[in-house]
Amino acid sequence: MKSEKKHKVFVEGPVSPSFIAESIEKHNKKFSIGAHSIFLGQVRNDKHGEQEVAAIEYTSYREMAEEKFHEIREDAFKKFPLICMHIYHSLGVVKAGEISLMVFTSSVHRKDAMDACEEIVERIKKEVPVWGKEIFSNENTRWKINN
Amino acid sequence: MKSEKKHKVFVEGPVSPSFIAESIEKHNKKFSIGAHSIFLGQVRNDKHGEQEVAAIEYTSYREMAEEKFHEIREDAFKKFPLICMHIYHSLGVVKAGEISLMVFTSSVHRKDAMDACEEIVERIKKEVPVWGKEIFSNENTRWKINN
Amino acid sequence: MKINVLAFGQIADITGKSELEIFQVNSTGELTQVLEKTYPQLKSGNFLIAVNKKIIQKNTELHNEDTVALLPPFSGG
Amino acid sequence: MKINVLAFGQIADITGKSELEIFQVNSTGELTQVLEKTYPQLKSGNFLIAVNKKIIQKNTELHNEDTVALLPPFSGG
Repeated sequence: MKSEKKHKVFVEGPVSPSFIAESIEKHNKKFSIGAHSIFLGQVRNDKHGEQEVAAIEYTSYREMAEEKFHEIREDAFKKFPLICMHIYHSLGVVKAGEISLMVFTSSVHRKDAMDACEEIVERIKKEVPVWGKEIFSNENTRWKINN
Repeated sequence: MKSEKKHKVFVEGPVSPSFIAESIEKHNKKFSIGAHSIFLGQVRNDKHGEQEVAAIEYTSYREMAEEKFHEIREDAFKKFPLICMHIYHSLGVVKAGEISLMVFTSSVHRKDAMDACEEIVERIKKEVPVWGKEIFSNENTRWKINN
Repeated sequence: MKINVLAFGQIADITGKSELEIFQVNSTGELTQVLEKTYPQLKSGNFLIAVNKKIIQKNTELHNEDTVALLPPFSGG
Repeated sequence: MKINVLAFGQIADITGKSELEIFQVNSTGELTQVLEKTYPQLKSGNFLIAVNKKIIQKNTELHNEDTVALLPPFSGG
Protein backbone atom coordinates (compact mmCIF):
# COMPACT_ATOMS: atom_id res chain seq x y z
CA MET A 1 0.00 0.00 0.00
CA LYS A 2 2.94 2.30 0.54
CA SER A 3 3.71 2.52 -3.16
CA GLU A 4 0.22 3.92 -3.81
CA LYS A 5 1.05 6.89 -1.66
CA LYS A 6 4.21 7.42 -3.66
CA HIS A 7 2.10 7.54 -6.82
CA LYS A 8 -0.71 9.92 -6.04
CA VAL A 9 -3.19 9.79 -8.90
CA PHE A 10 -6.11 12.01 -7.89
CA VAL A 11 -5.86 15.76 -8.21
CA GLU A 12 -8.50 18.33 -7.23
CA GLY A 13 -9.92 19.99 -10.35
CA PRO A 14 -8.38 19.92 -13.83
CA VAL A 15 -4.91 18.75 -14.87
CA SER A 16 -3.31 22.00 -16.08
CA PRO A 17 -1.09 22.35 -19.16
CA SER A 18 1.68 23.81 -16.98
CA PHE A 19 1.51 20.75 -14.74
CA ILE A 20 1.85 18.57 -17.85
CA ALA A 21 4.86 20.63 -19.00
CA GLU A 22 6.51 20.14 -15.60
CA SER A 23 5.88 16.40 -15.83
CA ILE A 24 7.56 16.31 -19.24
CA GLU A 25 10.47 18.47 -18.13
CA LYS A 26 11.22 16.19 -15.17
CA HIS A 27 12.29 13.49 -17.63
CA ASN A 28 15.12 15.47 -19.20
CA LYS A 29 17.77 13.81 -17.04
CA LYS A 30 16.47 10.33 -17.81
CA PHE A 31 18.78 9.83 -20.73
CA SER A 32 17.71 6.31 -21.63
CA ILE A 33 14.19 7.45 -22.55
CA GLY A 34 13.61 7.65 -26.29
CA ALA A 35 9.82 7.96 -26.40
CA HIS A 36 6.98 9.41 -24.37
CA SER A 37 3.34 8.65 -25.03
CA ILE A 38 0.80 10.95 -23.40
CA PHE A 39 -2.96 10.55 -23.38
CA LEU A 40 -5.11 13.45 -22.22
CA GLY A 41 -8.84 13.22 -21.63
CA GLN A 42 -10.61 16.54 -22.14
CA VAL A 43 -14.16 17.37 -21.05
CA ARG A 44 -16.47 17.78 -24.08
CA ASN A 45 -19.50 20.04 -24.26
CA ASP A 46 -21.72 17.16 -25.39
CA LYS A 47 -25.22 18.16 -26.41
CA HIS A 48 -28.32 16.66 -24.84
CA GLY A 49 -31.36 18.12 -26.50
CA GLU A 50 -30.93 21.86 -26.24
CA GLN A 51 -28.57 21.73 -23.32
CA GLU A 52 -24.83 21.29 -23.39
CA VAL A 53 -22.35 19.99 -20.86
CA ALA A 54 -20.63 22.88 -19.07
CA ALA A 55 -18.58 20.72 -16.70
CA ILE A 56 -18.19 17.24 -15.26
CA GLU A 57 -18.00 16.60 -11.53
CA TYR A 58 -15.94 13.52 -10.73
CA THR A 59 -16.42 11.40 -7.63
CA SER A 60 -14.72 8.16 -6.73
CA TYR A 61 -14.68 5.23 -4.38
CA ARG A 62 -11.27 6.48 -3.49
CA GLU A 63 -9.74 3.59 -1.54
CA MET A 64 -10.77 1.07 -4.17
CA ALA A 65 -9.78 3.35 -7.04
CA GLU A 66 -6.31 3.84 -5.59
CA GLU A 67 -5.84 0.09 -5.24
CA LYS A 68 -6.99 -0.36 -8.83
CA PHE A 69 -4.67 2.34 -10.16
CA HIS A 70 -1.86 0.61 -8.29
CA GLU A 71 -2.75 -2.75 -9.83
CA ILE A 72 -2.93 -1.24 -13.33
CA ARG A 73 0.44 0.40 -12.74
CA GLU A 74 2.11 -2.80 -11.54
CA ASP A 75 0.62 -4.84 -14.38
CA ALA A 76 1.85 -2.34 -16.98
CA PHE A 77 5.38 -2.36 -15.58
CA LYS A 78 5.34 -6.17 -15.71
CA LYS A 79 4.00 -6.32 -19.24
CA PHE A 80 5.92 -3.49 -20.92
CA PRO A 81 9.57 -2.40 -20.54
CA LEU A 82 8.68 1.05 -19.27
CA ILE A 83 11.07 3.52 -17.72
CA CYS A 84 8.38 5.82 -16.27
CA MET A 85 4.62 5.93 -15.85
CA HIS A 86 2.44 8.69 -14.46
CA ILE A 87 -1.33 8.73 -14.11
CA TYR A 88 -3.34 11.74 -12.98
CA HIS A 89 -7.12 11.83 -12.70
CA SER A 90 -9.28 14.74 -11.61
CA LEU A 91 -11.78 14.74 -8.78
CA GLY A 92 -14.34 17.50 -8.37
CA VAL A 93 -15.39 19.90 -11.09
CA VAL A 94 -13.63 20.03 -14.48
CA LYS A 95 -15.04 22.46 -17.04
CA ALA A 96 -15.55 21.75 -20.74
CA GLY A 97 -12.21 22.26 -22.50
CA GLU A 98 -10.22 21.31 -19.40
CA ILE A 99 -8.28 18.08 -18.90
CA SER A 100 -9.45 15.40 -16.46
CA LEU A 101 -7.09 12.50 -17.19
CA MET A 102 -3.42 12.22 -18.05
CA VAL A 103 -1.61 8.95 -18.74
CA PHE A 104 2.09 9.41 -19.43
CA THR A 105 4.40 6.51 -20.30
CA SER A 106 8.08 6.55 -21.24
CA SER A 107 10.31 3.85 -22.71
CA VAL A 108 13.47 3.31 -24.73
CA HIS A 109 11.56 2.50 -27.92
CA ARG A 110 8.30 4.04 -29.05
CA LYS A 111 6.10 0.96 -29.36
CA ASP A 112 6.29 0.08 -25.67
CA ALA A 113 5.30 3.55 -24.49
CA MET A 114 2.42 3.75 -27.00
CA ASP A 115 1.05 0.26 -26.35
CA ALA A 116 1.28 0.68 -22.58
CA CYS A 117 -0.39 4.10 -22.66
CA GLU A 118 -3.30 2.79 -24.68
CA GLU A 119 -3.79 -0.25 -22.46
CA ILE A 120 -3.65 1.82 -19.28
CA VAL A 121 -6.27 4.25 -20.60
CA GLU A 122 -8.61 1.37 -21.54
CA ARG A 123 -8.23 -0.24 -18.14
CA ILE A 124 -8.85 3.03 -16.29
CA LYS A 125 -12.09 3.60 -18.20
CA LYS A 126 -13.30 0.02 -17.56
CA GLU A 127 -11.99 -0.86 -14.13
CA VAL A 128 -11.55 2.21 -11.93
CA PRO A 129 -14.54 3.25 -9.76
CA VAL A 130 -14.85 6.88 -10.82
CA TRP A 131 -18.09 8.54 -11.85
CA GLY A 132 -18.58 11.67 -13.89
CA LYS A 133 -21.70 13.75 -13.41
CA GLU A 134 -22.34 15.98 -16.41
CA ILE A 135 -23.46 19.43 -15.35
CA PHE A 136 -25.40 21.26 -18.07
CA SER A 137 -25.41 24.98 -18.67
CA ASN A 138 -28.87 25.20 -17.05
CA GLU A 139 -27.51 23.30 -14.01
CA ASN A 140 -29.35 20.09 -14.80
CA THR A 141 -27.19 17.03 -14.32
CA ARG A 142 -26.85 13.58 -15.83
CA TRP A 143 -24.53 10.69 -15.06
CA LYS A 144 -21.96 10.25 -17.80
CA ILE A 145 -21.81 6.96 -19.70
CA ASN A 146 -18.45 5.72 -20.97
CA ASN A 147 -18.22 3.97 -24.29
CA MET B 1 1.41 24.26 -51.14
CA LYS B 2 -0.06 27.09 -49.11
CA SER B 3 -1.37 24.73 -46.48
CA GLU B 4 2.18 23.53 -45.82
CA LYS B 5 3.19 27.01 -44.87
CA LYS B 6 0.25 27.21 -42.51
CA HIS B 7 1.51 24.06 -40.81
CA LYS B 8 5.14 24.71 -40.11
CA VAL B 9 6.72 21.51 -38.85
CA PHE B 10 10.43 22.22 -38.47
CA VAL B 11 11.72 24.08 -35.46
CA GLU B 12 15.33 25.07 -34.74
CA GLY B 13 16.65 23.07 -31.80
CA PRO B 14 14.58 21.11 -29.27
CA VAL B 15 10.81 21.17 -28.77
CA SER B 16 10.52 22.67 -25.29
CA PRO B 17 8.07 21.51 -22.59
CA SER B 18 6.67 25.04 -22.37
CA PHE B 19 5.97 24.99 -26.10
CA ILE B 20 4.14 21.69 -25.62
CA ALA B 21 2.11 23.20 -22.76
CA GLU B 22 1.12 26.12 -24.99
CA SER B 23 0.07 23.69 -27.72
CA ILE B 24 -2.14 21.83 -25.25
CA GLU B 25 -3.60 25.02 -23.80
CA LYS B 26 -4.62 26.29 -27.24
CA HIS B 27 -7.20 23.48 -27.41
CA ASN B 28 -9.21 24.56 -24.38
CA LYS B 29 -11.80 26.37 -26.49
CA LYS B 30 -12.25 23.40 -28.81
CA PHE B 31 -15.09 21.94 -26.81
CA SER B 32 -15.80 18.97 -29.04
CA ILE B 33 -12.39 17.44 -28.30
CA GLY B 34 -12.53 14.54 -25.86
CA ALA B 35 -9.08 13.05 -26.31
CA HIS B 36 -5.55 14.14 -27.12
CA SER B 37 -2.77 11.72 -27.98
CA ILE B 38 0.77 13.09 -27.84
CA PHE B 39 3.94 11.34 -28.91
CA LEU B 40 7.29 12.83 -27.96
CA GLY B 41 10.61 11.58 -29.27
CA GLN B 42 13.46 12.24 -26.84
CA VAL B 43 17.18 12.01 -27.65
CA ARG B 44 18.79 9.06 -25.85
CA ASN B 45 22.39 8.86 -24.66
CA ASP B 46 22.92 5.56 -26.52
CA LYS B 47 26.25 3.89 -25.82
CA HIS B 48 28.67 2.96 -28.59
CA GLY B 49 31.66 1.23 -27.03
CA GLU B 50 32.91 3.61 -24.36
CA GLN B 51 31.32 6.68 -25.88
CA GLU B 52 27.82 7.92 -25.40
CA VAL B 53 25.58 10.14 -27.49
CA ALA B 54 25.62 13.72 -26.17
CA ALA B 55 23.37 15.17 -28.88
CA ILE B 56 21.87 14.53 -32.30
CA GLU B 57 22.18 17.02 -35.14
CA TYR B 58 19.21 16.85 -37.51
CA THR B 59 19.36 17.79 -41.17
CA SER B 60 16.68 17.46 -43.80
CA TYR B 61 15.86 17.63 -47.48
CA ARG B 62 13.56 20.38 -46.42
CA GLU B 63 11.34 20.91 -49.50
CA MET B 64 10.69 17.19 -49.87
CA ALA B 65 10.21 16.71 -46.13
CA GLU B 66 7.63 19.49 -46.00
CA GLU B 67 5.71 17.92 -48.89
CA LYS B 68 5.84 14.55 -47.14
CA PHE B 69 4.65 16.01 -43.83
CA HIS B 70 1.80 17.62 -45.75
CA GLU B 71 0.88 14.32 -47.39
CA ILE B 72 0.99 12.46 -44.06
CA ARG B 73 -1.20 15.17 -42.55
CA GLU B 74 -3.77 15.04 -45.36
CA ASP B 75 -3.88 11.24 -45.32
CA ALA B 76 -4.44 11.16 -41.56
CA PHE B 77 -7.30 13.66 -41.78
CA LYS B 78 -8.86 11.50 -44.49
CA LYS B 79 -8.46 8.24 -42.60
CA PHE B 80 -9.30 9.35 -39.04
CA PRO B 81 -12.01 11.73 -37.77
CA LEU B 82 -9.52 14.15 -36.22
CA ILE B 83 -10.30 17.60 -34.93
CA CYS B 84 -6.67 18.77 -34.73
CA MET B 85 -3.21 17.59 -35.64
CA HIS B 86 0.16 19.16 -34.95
CA ILE B 87 3.59 17.87 -35.91
CA TYR B 88 6.86 19.47 -34.82
CA HIS B 89 10.30 18.16 -35.71
CA SER B 90 13.65 19.62 -34.71
CA LEU B 91 16.42 20.66 -37.04
CA GLY B 92 19.93 21.37 -35.78
CA VAL B 93 21.32 20.19 -32.47
CA VAL B 94 19.15 18.51 -29.83
CA LYS B 95 20.91 17.32 -26.68
CA ALA B 96 20.31 14.00 -24.92
CA GLY B 97 17.22 14.37 -22.72
CA GLU B 98 15.67 16.97 -25.03
CA ILE B 99 12.71 16.43 -27.34
CA SER B 100 13.11 16.31 -31.12
CA LEU B 101 9.65 15.21 -32.31
CA MET B 102 6.12 15.96 -31.20
CA VAL B 103 3.01 14.46 -32.81
CA PHE B 104 -0.22 15.75 -31.28
CA THR B 105 -3.65 14.51 -32.41
CA SER B 106 -7.09 15.38 -31.03
CA SER B 107 -10.48 13.79 -31.61
CA VAL B 108 -13.91 13.32 -30.08
CA HIS B 109 -13.20 9.74 -29.00
CA ARG B 110 -9.90 8.37 -27.78
CA LYS B 111 -9.29 5.58 -30.26
CA ASP B 112 -9.09 7.91 -33.27
CA ALA B 113 -6.52 10.21 -31.67
CA MET B 114 -4.39 7.28 -30.48
CA ASP B 115 -4.50 5.32 -33.74
CA ALA B 116 -3.77 8.42 -35.83
CA CYS B 117 -0.89 9.49 -33.60
CA GLU B 118 0.74 6.08 -33.84
CA GLU B 119 0.36 5.90 -37.61
CA ILE B 120 1.73 9.41 -38.12
CA VAL B 121 4.80 8.63 -36.00
CA GLU B 122 5.49 5.45 -37.96
CA ARG B 123 5.16 7.26 -41.27
CA ILE B 124 7.43 10.10 -40.19
CA LYS B 125 10.16 7.65 -39.18
CA LYS B 126 9.87 5.72 -42.47
CA GLU B 127 9.02 8.33 -45.07
CA VAL B 128 10.36 11.76 -44.16
CA PRO B 129 13.84 12.67 -45.40
CA VAL B 130 15.44 13.69 -42.12
CA TRP B 131 18.81 12.47 -40.88
CA GLY B 132 20.14 12.43 -37.37
CA LYS B 133 23.89 12.57 -36.77
CA GLU B 134 24.80 11.29 -33.33
CA ILE B 135 27.44 13.45 -31.70
CA PHE B 136 29.36 11.62 -28.99
CA SER B 137 30.83 13.15 -25.86
CA ASN B 138 34.31 13.01 -27.45
CA GLU B 139 32.92 14.80 -30.54
CA ASN B 140 33.05 11.72 -32.77
CA THR B 141 29.93 11.35 -34.90
CA ARG B 142 27.88 8.54 -36.37
CA TRP B 143 24.77 8.56 -38.53
CA LYS B 144 21.78 7.37 -36.55
CA ILE B 145 19.88 4.28 -37.70
CA ASN B 146 16.14 4.10 -37.11
CA ASN B 147 14.55 0.80 -36.20
CA MET C 1 -23.62 -8.35 12.66
CA LYS C 2 -23.26 -5.00 10.94
CA ILE C 3 -22.52 -4.33 7.27
CA ASN C 4 -21.30 -0.94 6.06
CA VAL C 5 -22.81 -0.07 2.71
CA LEU C 6 -21.34 2.56 0.40
CA ALA C 7 -23.38 3.98 -2.49
CA PHE C 8 -21.95 5.94 -5.41
CA GLY C 9 -23.15 7.84 -8.46
CA GLN C 10 -26.68 7.05 -9.58
CA ILE C 11 -27.07 4.58 -6.70
CA ALA C 12 -26.38 7.29 -4.12
CA ASP C 13 -29.02 9.40 -5.87
CA ILE C 14 -31.50 6.57 -5.23
CA THR C 15 -30.52 5.91 -1.62
CA GLY C 16 -30.20 9.60 -0.87
CA LYS C 17 -27.02 8.97 1.12
CA SER C 18 -23.59 7.58 0.41
CA GLU C 19 -23.22 5.50 3.60
CA LEU C 20 -25.68 3.10 5.19
CA GLU C 21 -25.46 0.52 7.95
CA ILE C 22 -27.41 -2.70 7.46
CA PHE C 23 -27.79 -5.23 10.28
CA GLN C 24 -28.53 -8.94 10.32
CA VAL C 25 -27.77 -9.94 6.75
CA ASN C 26 -25.47 -12.86 6.04
CA SER C 27 -24.84 -12.56 2.32
CA THR C 28 -24.79 -10.05 -0.50
CA GLY C 29 -28.02 -11.63 -1.76
CA GLU C 30 -29.78 -10.95 1.52
CA LEU C 31 -28.33 -7.45 1.60
CA THR C 32 -29.64 -6.50 -1.82
CA GLN C 33 -33.10 -7.92 -0.92
CA VAL C 34 -33.17 -5.68 2.15
CA LEU C 35 -32.03 -2.66 0.15
CA GLU C 36 -34.53 -3.29 -2.64
CA LYS C 37 -37.39 -3.22 -0.12
CA THR C 38 -36.39 0.23 1.02
CA TYR C 39 -35.28 1.47 -2.42
CA PRO C 40 -37.36 -0.30 -5.11
CA GLN C 41 -35.47 1.54 -7.87
CA LEU C 42 -32.44 -0.61 -7.08
CA LYS C 43 -34.28 -3.57 -8.64
CA SER C 44 -33.06 -2.40 -12.04
CA GLY C 45 -29.79 -3.89 -10.81
CA ASN C 46 -27.55 -1.62 -12.87
CA PHE C 47 -24.64 -1.86 -10.46
CA LEU C 48 -21.75 -4.10 -9.45
CA ILE C 49 -21.11 -5.12 -5.87
CA ALA C 50 -17.71 -4.92 -4.20
CA VAL C 51 -17.07 -6.58 -0.85
CA ASN C 52 -14.11 -5.00 0.91
CA LYS C 53 -13.04 -3.35 -2.36
CA LYS C 54 -13.15 -6.55 -4.43
CA ILE C 55 -15.85 -6.90 -7.06
CA ILE C 56 -17.83 -10.12 -6.59
CA GLN C 57 -19.68 -11.93 -9.34
CA LYS C 58 -22.01 -14.14 -7.29
CA ASN C 59 -23.77 -14.30 -3.95
CA THR C 60 -21.09 -13.93 -1.27
CA GLU C 61 -21.11 -14.59 2.46
CA LEU C 62 -20.72 -11.48 4.60
CA HIS C 63 -19.02 -11.00 7.96
CA ASN C 64 -19.40 -8.42 10.70
CA GLU C 65 -18.01 -5.00 9.67
CA ASP C 66 -17.59 -5.95 6.01
CA THR C 67 -17.87 -3.01 3.61
CA VAL C 68 -20.17 -3.52 0.65
CA ALA C 69 -20.02 -0.94 -2.15
CA LEU C 70 -22.74 -0.50 -4.78
CA LEU C 71 -21.01 0.57 -7.97
CA PRO C 72 -22.95 1.90 -10.97
CA PRO C 73 -21.18 1.80 -14.38
CA PHE C 74 -17.84 3.59 -14.19
CA SER C 75 -17.44 6.78 -16.16
CA GLY C 76 -14.02 8.14 -15.30
CA GLY C 77 -11.43 9.49 -17.70
CA MET D 1 21.38 19.21 -70.29
CA LYS D 2 22.15 19.85 -66.62
CA ILE D 3 21.06 17.81 -63.60
CA ASN D 4 21.18 19.24 -60.09
CA VAL D 5 22.24 16.61 -57.59
CA LEU D 6 21.60 16.93 -53.86
CA ALA D 7 23.41 14.72 -51.38
CA PHE D 8 22.40 14.21 -47.74
CA GLY D 9 23.67 12.50 -44.62
CA GLN D 10 26.25 9.75 -45.19
CA ILE D 11 26.11 10.39 -48.95
CA ALA D 12 27.15 14.02 -48.49
CA ASP D 13 30.02 12.75 -46.34
CA ILE D 14 31.15 10.67 -49.36
CA THR D 15 30.72 13.41 -51.99
CA GLY D 16 32.15 16.06 -49.70
CA LYS D 17 29.46 18.49 -50.79
CA SER D 18 25.70 18.69 -50.65
CA GLU D 19 25.13 20.06 -54.16
CA LEU D 20 26.59 18.93 -57.47
CA GLU D 21 25.86 19.66 -61.10
CA ILE D 22 26.13 16.77 -63.53
CA PHE D 23 25.94 17.33 -67.29
CA GLN D 24 25.03 15.08 -70.19
CA VAL D 25 23.25 12.25 -68.43
CA ASN D 26 19.83 11.11 -69.64
CA SER D 27 18.66 8.82 -66.89
CA THR D 28 19.12 8.10 -63.20
CA GLY D 29 21.05 4.97 -64.20
CA GLU D 30 23.55 7.00 -66.20
CA LEU D 31 23.77 9.55 -63.39
CA THR D 32 24.66 6.98 -60.74
CA GLN D 33 27.27 5.45 -63.06
CA VAL D 34 28.91 8.85 -63.45
CA LEU D 35 28.77 9.47 -59.71
CA GLU D 36 30.16 6.03 -58.86
CA LYS D 37 33.20 6.71 -61.04
CA THR D 38 34.02 9.82 -59.06
CA TYR D 39 32.89 8.45 -55.69
CA PRO D 40 33.44 4.66 -55.67
CA GLN D 41 32.01 4.41 -52.15
CA LEU D 42 28.57 5.08 -53.61
CA LYS D 43 28.65 1.58 -55.10
CA SER D 44 27.41 0.22 -51.78
CA GLY D 45 24.13 1.67 -53.02
CA ASN D 46 22.69 2.34 -49.58
CA PHE D 47 20.50 5.21 -50.72
CA LEU D 48 17.20 5.97 -52.44
CA ILE D 49 16.91 8.32 -55.38
CA ALA D 50 14.32 11.07 -55.61
CA VAL D 51 13.69 12.92 -58.88
CA ASN D 52 12.08 16.30 -58.25
CA LYS D 53 11.22 15.22 -54.70
CA LYS D 54 9.55 11.96 -55.71
CA ILE D 55 11.27 8.70 -54.83
CA ILE D 56 11.75 6.49 -57.87
CA GLN D 57 12.06 2.71 -57.81
CA LYS D 58 13.58 2.07 -61.22
CA ASN D 59 15.74 3.71 -63.88
CA THR D 60 14.08 6.99 -64.81
CA GLU D 61 14.53 9.39 -67.71
CA LEU D 62 15.93 12.79 -66.73
CA HIS D 63 15.30 16.23 -68.21
CA ASN D 64 17.26 19.45 -68.16
CA GLU D 65 17.25 21.10 -64.71
CA ASP D 66 15.79 18.08 -62.97
CA THR D 67 16.80 17.76 -59.33
CA VAL D 68 18.02 14.35 -58.24
CA ALA D 69 18.44 13.73 -54.52
CA LEU D 70 20.52 10.90 -53.05
CA LEU D 71 18.80 9.86 -49.83
CA PRO D 72 20.49 7.56 -47.32
CA PRO D 73 18.22 5.73 -44.83
CA PHE D 74 16.04 8.22 -42.95
CA SER D 75 16.63 8.63 -39.25
CA GLY D 76 14.36 11.42 -38.10
CA GLY D 77 12.16 11.45 -35.04
